[in-house]
Amino acid sequence: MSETHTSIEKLANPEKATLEGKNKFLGFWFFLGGETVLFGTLFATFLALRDKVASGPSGPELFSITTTFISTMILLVSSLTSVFAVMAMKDNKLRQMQLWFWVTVLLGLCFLGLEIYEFSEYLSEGLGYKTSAFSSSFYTLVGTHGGHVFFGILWISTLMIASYKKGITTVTAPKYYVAALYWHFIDVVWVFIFTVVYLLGILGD
Amino acid sequence: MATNQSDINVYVEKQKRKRELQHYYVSFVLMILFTILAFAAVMLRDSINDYLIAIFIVTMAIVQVVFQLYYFMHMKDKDHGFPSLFLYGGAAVAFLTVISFVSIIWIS
Amino acid sequence: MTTISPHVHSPRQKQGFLAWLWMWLTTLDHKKVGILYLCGGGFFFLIGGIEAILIRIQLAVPENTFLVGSAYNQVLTMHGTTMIFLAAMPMIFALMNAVVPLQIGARDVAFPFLNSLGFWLFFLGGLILNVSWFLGGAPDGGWTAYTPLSSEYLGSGMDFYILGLQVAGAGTLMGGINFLVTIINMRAPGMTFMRMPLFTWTALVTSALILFAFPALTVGLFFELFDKIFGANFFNATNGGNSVIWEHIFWIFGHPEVYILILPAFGVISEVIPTFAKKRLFGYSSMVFATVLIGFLAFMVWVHHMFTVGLGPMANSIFAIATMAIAIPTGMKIFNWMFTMWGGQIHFNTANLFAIGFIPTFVMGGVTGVMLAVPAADFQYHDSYFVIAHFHYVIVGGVVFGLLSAIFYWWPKMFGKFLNETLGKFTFWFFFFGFHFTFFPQHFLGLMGMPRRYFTYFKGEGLEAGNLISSIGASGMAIATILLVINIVITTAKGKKAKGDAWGLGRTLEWSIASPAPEYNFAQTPLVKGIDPLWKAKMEGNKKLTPAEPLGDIHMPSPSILPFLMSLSLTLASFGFIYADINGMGALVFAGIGIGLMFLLMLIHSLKDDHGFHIHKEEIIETEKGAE
Amino acid sequence: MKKNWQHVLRFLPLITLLALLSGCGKDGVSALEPFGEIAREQAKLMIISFSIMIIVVLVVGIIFTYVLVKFRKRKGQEEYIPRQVEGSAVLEIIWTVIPIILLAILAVPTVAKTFSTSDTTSKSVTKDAVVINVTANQFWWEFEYPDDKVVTAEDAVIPTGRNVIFNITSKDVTHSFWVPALGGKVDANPGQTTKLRLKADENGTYSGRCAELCGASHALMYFNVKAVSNDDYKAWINAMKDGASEPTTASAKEGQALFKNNCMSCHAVDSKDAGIAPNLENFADRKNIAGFLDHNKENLEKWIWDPQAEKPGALMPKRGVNNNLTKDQIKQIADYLFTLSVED
Ligand code: HEA
Ligand code: HEA
Ligand code: HEC
Ligand code: CUA
Ligand SMILES: [Cu+2]
Repeated sequence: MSETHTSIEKLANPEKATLEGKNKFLGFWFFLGGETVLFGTLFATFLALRDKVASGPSGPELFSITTTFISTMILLVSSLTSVFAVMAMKDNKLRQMQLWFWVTVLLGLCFLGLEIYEFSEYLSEGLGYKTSAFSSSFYTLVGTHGGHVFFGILWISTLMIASYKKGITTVTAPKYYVAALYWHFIDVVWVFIFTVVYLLGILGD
Repeated sequence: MATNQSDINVYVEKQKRKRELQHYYVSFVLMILFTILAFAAVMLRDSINDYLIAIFIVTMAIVQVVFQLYYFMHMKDKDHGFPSLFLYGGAAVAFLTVISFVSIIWIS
Repeated sequence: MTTISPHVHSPRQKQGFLAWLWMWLTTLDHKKVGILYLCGGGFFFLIGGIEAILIRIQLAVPENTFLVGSAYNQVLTMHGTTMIFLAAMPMIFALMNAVVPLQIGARDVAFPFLNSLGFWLFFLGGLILNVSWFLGGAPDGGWTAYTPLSSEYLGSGMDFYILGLQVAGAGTLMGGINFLVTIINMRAPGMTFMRMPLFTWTALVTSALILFAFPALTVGLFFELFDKIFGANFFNATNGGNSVIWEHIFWIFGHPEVYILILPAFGVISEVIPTFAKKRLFGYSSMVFATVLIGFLAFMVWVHHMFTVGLGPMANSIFAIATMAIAIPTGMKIFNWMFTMWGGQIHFNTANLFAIGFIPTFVMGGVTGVMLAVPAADFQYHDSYFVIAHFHYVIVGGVVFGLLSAIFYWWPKMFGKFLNETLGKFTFWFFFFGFHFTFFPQHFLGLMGMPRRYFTYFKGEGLEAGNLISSIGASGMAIATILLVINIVITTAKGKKAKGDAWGLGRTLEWSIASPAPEYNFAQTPLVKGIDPLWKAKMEGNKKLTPAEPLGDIHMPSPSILPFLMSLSLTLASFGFIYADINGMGALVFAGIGIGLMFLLMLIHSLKDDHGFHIHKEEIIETEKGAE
Repeated sequence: MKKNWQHVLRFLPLITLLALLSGCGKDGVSALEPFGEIAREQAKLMIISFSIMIIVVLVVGIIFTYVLVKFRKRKGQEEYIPRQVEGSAVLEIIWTVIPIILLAILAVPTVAKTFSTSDTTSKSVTKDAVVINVTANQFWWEFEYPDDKVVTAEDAVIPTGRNVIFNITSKDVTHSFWVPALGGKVDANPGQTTKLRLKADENGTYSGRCAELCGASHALMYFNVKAVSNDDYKAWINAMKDGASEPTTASAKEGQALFKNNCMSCHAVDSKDAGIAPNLENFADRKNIAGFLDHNKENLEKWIWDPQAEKPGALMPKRGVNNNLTKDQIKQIADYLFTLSVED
């Protein structure tokens, strides 16, 4: 396509400059609408099963509020850095965009590492996936979110690696933009996870 | 398209972006604040009624998410009619699911 | 069709079978994808139909031993699953692909790549389900796959169900998003929402329902999978699980699903009836309103499938009232159709016969639906043949009639040739009478206490006559189906060629271009000035619509094999999960490889820029001349 | 019987069609011939809703036929262009409001009856009620009378004219408990208890069945509900408490010994025990074997020889076909089982 190499210098919203970009933008939002239902179902199931601990430990017995707090902060900050990345993209500042996205990825990795650490703690304290209905629904909900973080990291990383070659164009801009949207959405979900699973869990204890 | 956009427009854009940046900072600080408040509220669970705390932290979560959606994800911008519609659609279905699972799923 | 561009893969005569196959494997053209969907859906309809016939053979006489126990349950489960997910849904996607871009004046769908991916996911998902017959038995837990029966007590069949649906469901979700964006973003200038043809409106609402309903199914299927192979406890009561959760999740998806099926059928009827009454659709705005309202209410009524679960009179009453409310917008539609014909000039060709036959049949199915919505009475109807009768009236008498009408109506547009009318009318009458003979008696069988999913019944319970009539009736539908297949074969060989405005009565944009539509659809995007733009233009004495742009080169996406390969890798992953349940966790390696491959292909897709190609102005002028 | 005829009369529209189709069904099976309060209430609802639906279908049918006849294309009108009517606010309001009214009329009894027929806890229904705990199993039913500590299987005995509250649960998968002639069904969910109230008007045996797909022999998971007079019911309970009569013939005595060795690990013949297999204390009094086979020795021998041949997927081991027991031994066991009666 001839627009491929169009400079985006003078575009206010390069991600929506072409019809393809507009489509991607809208389609991705719709996808997020679907994801909302997906997580809604996971949350609902978790809430229905959260005190069915059978003979295993309950959530509040294990949860560490500090770990959750740190994870939350990490993810919140990463949300901000991805915002910066998108701003840099709109200003056509490739280096800056790459920098912020790499920071985002790094924070994502920290979050993921913390989650893995947390899960292994729980495992060693007797909360296996098969232990109880609570454990299954807990790991599935939080794990699905973790899976999203993992996918987000992979996605943003590949985009960044490719960006050294492709730069910011009307073709690539929508990709950066929706990847950032995805990352924000992950944060949105996490807000509900730390509220509903951890805080309400500890509270209900 | 790109070519017929005048430099004036670019300037206006730049100004808008500056304002946007401020919005980002404010939202971010508020989000951090809401998070801390929520965590703090739970720490006080021995002295305050559990239901109040629950309502409080859920409210904090929703407010925070609204900031994320409207500022970070730009749902406040004017060309976000359909995104909002479908996100709210999804949220409505999710809400219905959650409500029914915490109310009617259990039988005597 | 003439070859219009060096990039276009030439017809098969020139390059042999492999090139032809390659063309179909790689095509991203929505019209071709539509044909693929039609073939895939049609194929599975025949399979599902054969399964239906097997059911009716077993039930023709009491205490029959043709299909007993699990064998019957397999046929029953596969019949329901195949018909809903692999026949009806894909045929709906076939129509949406073939018609929606043309109706809105678009050159393509929003995401041609996802479109093709959606098709291949559906098709391979369908194959995963169906190979189960040869790999240790088909699923036998009913199409509703209630737990813990399906998750703990049955064999590997249910693994095929879970993964087959998971793969096909992913395809459906993509299709849904694709059509949402297509309809919202790709309309021709002047094609405002309130000027969109009703079929496009129903496609829009159906896609939205898909978007919100399928994720619930995805999650539910994962729960069942995890219970099955990883020993999770979602539905295992001994460790605190709750099987009612599955029922909720399934129906939160399942009820919208039935409206996903019926809405496009409503759309078809709303196109066919005005065309062949030579009258514009009566009450267009209220039709749009009703469509949206039905879509909205679809999410508020799922508990009517669970009245007997024991949720209590309060929940039952609330959902009963919500369910009844759907009768109101549906009734608006019924009356609007009848008043479209009122004062019109009704042509009785096959397409219209199916559309007209739809009305009384669907109303009969709809009113039994409202009867089912009365909880205390549903305690008697539930899981009896009364329910079977209800939903075959709305599904076969509604969805299938609608699809058959659409096939006869749009066939010329899709293939450039008419189906034979005489054979078509035989198809209609056989199908219509066969249908009523099959399912009308089932109402009474249900009231007389015959539960559904029973592989047999006993002599002397008074169920013999009804069942026998029902089985004989099914053969009427079989004859009709065979006639349709013959019709297709004959007319493909030597059918009457169709003009652009094939019926001479076309009202909407798809009839303003050649049949079949050229690869680029519209040489020039039309400017839309009102509802039924083609009819309007014809009434004003214009042969052509006003174009909205000058003639120029048209950009097209290049074909790609990646969608097919991606679907294949997910299929591999699925077998990894299936055999993890059958043969132990080692098989998960294949799941890992499959998912890894998927990521790799996604990476390739994302890194490889597709610049597509252009069809040049001169070629377009050439093609348009040939098209008349 | 007279009273029932009145109800049957009220079902005339349905019954005529039904009779046309198949003559009359077997007594005590159909939801259309209620033999109990709940079923009657439900049938009334069916009639109300059915009548409304008839109105709807007729109205649509009449307009439909008229339109098709009046406005069909006739010869020589090829050029005719009908007026392109946009719509009609009045008409559209009419066909929105009338259905709303019809549905409102339906909604009132719907809600009322949904509450009244689901009532299992209010004083007025529990006052004189018999409680029976039902446990569904693949593919048989167990009935426990908690007030009297009596357990039986396959056939439940209830007193005519009294409310019976069933507490229903399942040992394995979801089943559904349905006695069409007495009233609608309720599911048997594993790990939960659902409640159902039924009441029989007349003495008789009412066929029950499982209405939720539960595996290979879902279609054979029948049971019977025997309604007997209140005195007979009490007598039956006491007889169950006393236990079954002892065998007298030599063959049956042999059978008893064989039964102890081969079958007692699962089956109890003492009504106090609930178990992993049907309690057989009053086996000889049952109407069917395994819920659906005719109750005779021949069938019983076939059953013991190879249960799965009769009932696919049944969870009773093949004692005969696998040669643990000879045909003669099985005969003896059958003789013994036919002595297990608490009735005289
Ligand atoms: C295309 C599919 C389709 C459609 C359109 C419908 C439409 C409706 N369905 Fe149906 N239904 C199914 C497919 C469908 N259904 C399937 C597959 C099942 C069984 C699943 C399973 O268990 O396997 C099922 C089961 C089912 C049940 C559960 C039964 C049970 O298991 O116990 C109920 C209960 O309320 C119900 C109700 C309705 C209602 C009220 C409508 C309404 O939408 C109907 C509205 C239409 C009309 C009413 C007619 C036109 C209106 C007028 C002419 C206006 C005037 C009318 C009045 C005033 C009444 N359906
Ligand atoms: C789109 C959905 C759909 C469609 C179209 C149909 C179509 C038909 N269905 Fe079915 N049905 C379901 C969806 C559908 N069904 C579902 C969801 C269930 C519930 C499953 C469950 O309980 O889990 C069900 C259950 C069901 C039952 C109940 C079984 C039971 O509960 O025990 C019965 C029984 O009569 C039945 C019959 C039929 C018949 C006779 C047709 C006929 O209309 C079919 C007509 C088609 C044909 C007859 C095709 C004939 C084809 C040929 C003859 C091949 C020719 C071959 C070549 C030319 C190569 N269906
Ligand atoms: C593993 C446990 C087991 C053993 C051992 C067993 N059964 Fe059974 N039996 C069952 C189960 C389970 C059923 C219910 C089957 C069904 O209806 O699906 C049953 C049903 C029956 C029935 C029908 C019950 C009724 O009320 O109609 C009879 C009779 C019977 N068994 C006799 C025997 C005899 C005789 C033996 C020994 C030779 C025996 N069983 C050994 C488990 C067992
Ligand atoms: Cu038990 Cu079906
Ligand atoms: Cu429904």
